[in-house]
Amino acid sequence: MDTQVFTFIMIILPIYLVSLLLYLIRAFKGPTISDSVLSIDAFSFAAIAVMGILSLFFKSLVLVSIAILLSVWTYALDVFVSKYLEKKEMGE
Amino acid sequence: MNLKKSIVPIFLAFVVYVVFSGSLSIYDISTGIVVAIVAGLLFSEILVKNVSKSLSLMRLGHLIRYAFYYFFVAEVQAHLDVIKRILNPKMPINPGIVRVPYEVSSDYAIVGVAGSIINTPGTVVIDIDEEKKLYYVHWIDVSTQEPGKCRQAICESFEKYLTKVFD
Amino acid sequence: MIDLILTIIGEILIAVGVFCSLVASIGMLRFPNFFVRLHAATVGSMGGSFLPIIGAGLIALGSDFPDKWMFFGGLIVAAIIVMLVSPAGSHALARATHRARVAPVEPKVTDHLKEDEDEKEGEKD
Amino acid sequence: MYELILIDVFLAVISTVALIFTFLTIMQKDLVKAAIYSSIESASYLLVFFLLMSPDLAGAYVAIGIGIYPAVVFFLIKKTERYEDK
Amino acid sequence: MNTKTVISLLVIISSLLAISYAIADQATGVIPQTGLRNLASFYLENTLNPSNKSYWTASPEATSAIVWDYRGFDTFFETSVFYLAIVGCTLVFELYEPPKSKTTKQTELGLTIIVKVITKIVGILIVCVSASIALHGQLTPGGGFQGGAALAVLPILFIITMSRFALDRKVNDTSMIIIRALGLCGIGITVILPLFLGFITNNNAYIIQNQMKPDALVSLPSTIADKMMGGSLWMLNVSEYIAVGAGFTLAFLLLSLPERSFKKILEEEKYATY
Repeated sequence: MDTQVFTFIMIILPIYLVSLLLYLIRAFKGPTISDSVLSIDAFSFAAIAVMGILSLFFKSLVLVSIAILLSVWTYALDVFVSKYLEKKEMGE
Repeated sequence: MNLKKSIVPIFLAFVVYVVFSGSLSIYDISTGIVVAIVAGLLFSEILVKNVSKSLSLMRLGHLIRYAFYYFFVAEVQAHLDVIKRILNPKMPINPGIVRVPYEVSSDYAIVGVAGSIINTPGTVVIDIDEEKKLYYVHWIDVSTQEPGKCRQAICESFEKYLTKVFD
Repeated sequence: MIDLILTIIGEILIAVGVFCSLVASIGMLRFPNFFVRLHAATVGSMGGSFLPIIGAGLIALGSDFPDKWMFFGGLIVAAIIVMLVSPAGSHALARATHRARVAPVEPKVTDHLKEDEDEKEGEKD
Repeated sequence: MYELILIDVFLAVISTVALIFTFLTIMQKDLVKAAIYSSIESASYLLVFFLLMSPDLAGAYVAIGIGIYPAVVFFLIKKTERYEDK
Repeated sequence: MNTKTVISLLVIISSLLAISYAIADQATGVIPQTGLRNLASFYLENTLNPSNKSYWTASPEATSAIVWDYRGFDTFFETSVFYLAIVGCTLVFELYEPPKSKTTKQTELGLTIIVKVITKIVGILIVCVSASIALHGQLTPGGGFQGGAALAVLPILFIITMSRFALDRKVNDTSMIIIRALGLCGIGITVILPLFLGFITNNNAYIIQNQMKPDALVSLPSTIADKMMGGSLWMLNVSEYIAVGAGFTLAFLLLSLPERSFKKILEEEKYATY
């Protein structure tokens, strides 16, 4: 990998860090539960992108599978909360 | 257990396994075949209802055409629109929930249209009424409240492509 | 040559993605209620996550990693799963929130869903 | 050199955020919010594990921390009460 | 701000400071140590050493090798703690009547059609991805537990989005107990297999032996087709994958029982005791 891609990643990563922090501010402030969960969603998807870019940086392909697991479990968290808010039994 | 039904799920599972593993060695292909047969037989009953539809190559071609339209036209326009609204200091939003009728009939087509609507920023399907054939869409810029015009603005272009694919 | 093109396309995709992600996070903070924030979250998931993942895959494909196909395949599957999962998640959350009347829909122009729900409850009583 | 400093800053910021959310989880009386804060903490620690390059740990942690633990908590809150001290 | 808040804040801050001091490079305490310890250097030298096969494990993934081969006995007991927890879960839920759904209409169960269909499509992808994680456990990070935990998202999503009554008749607690037992039997057989081979070939052998040792010449296959297989690592990973997936499915099937299936039994008990 040439140095140009390396410098590019170095410029990209701080911006992602800022965006992750802004998502977390909404997760903390969020007046309702749904707001917090929505911002966790956005946080996780941004984190998946960060993981993809970081595994380029580390040159280790093995870290990719975690990104898939993170996205699916985030979806599961959404579904839990929405089922909780729907006022039904969890198993029905 | 219908073997014809499970052709497409087995093929899909095999492709996903091989793409995820990323190599064509004998180990990957042999384990991939085993995993794909198990997964395909497990999921064939709930994934495939109409065998001849699932095996038609015409529909696959239409799906690829739709993908080009969706990613290069619809997504780009919607993203630019919402990004402008966010960065504008006055924040010109005009939100509301409107009724949008749809005319597709099969499950996959309904879900495909709804997924396309949600994945383009600016419109989110809040609820769906399958008996009256209505989506309830939260729209960031409600320019009209009449159902026919809403349909024209929000989902007609998706339906035009997706009826060819799934119906 | 083809490596260079792949790298440049990948970098463009990642740059667009990081811009979308930043804009989406600003939108999450600025927008007034939950239902409008859904649109900002969509920008974050499609533009801010789907594009850069594919971009990272293309950069890996254009480089000289030992197992670059594995890298590329894993990232493509991740991108497809993100594309499938994010609309379903936000739809489920929005429907539950509207049904439980947790978050206000203000400011709004109309709310046809609430009208129809009220009508249905009126029929039941 | 600059890369290492950047990774260190990333690590420091994310772990501080994780710490703040741990504190919020402990002090929160609303159990649903506590579960959500705890899953944010898990996501942040997942990034920390990722930056420290321990994929085995991260693979198990993402399932337990973000998925199964909040799931169990939600199942249990549904069967009991949402608020502490009532 | 009451005293409770202050105390917990103090505890958290002081523990953070202690940990960061201990991790930092400047710390001159007991934790950082220059040079490898003997055991660690033994692992590093011998895990994948084709030129000297006397203690190797035939797996390029050193973490899996240490967990399942060098430290297999520890892992065996750690795993059994997890299975005991699930046994306890089944015991707690022993006295319930098989519940019935209130409605037979599919649309009233679970969430909307959009979530249902997308969950089905994601389900088949998850099966492939988790199987790939488990089957490549001896080559890349991951392995049985990670793969099984990834598979566990599937039953949870299906229970919540489509309700536990819409699951196939094949997915119930009895069948899950059987599948989990099959996985455990796989682990047991893999553990005892070297003894059996040693008995047949008239050699010395150990329990949980993987590759041949200088005084025990039994070895499980080290390569399959064109990839490293790591002998017992592969079999243990697959068995663990099946057992963990079925175990989590069982636990969530029991947790998702509706409350009304218990109410009758609990009320009867109340009157019986008082």
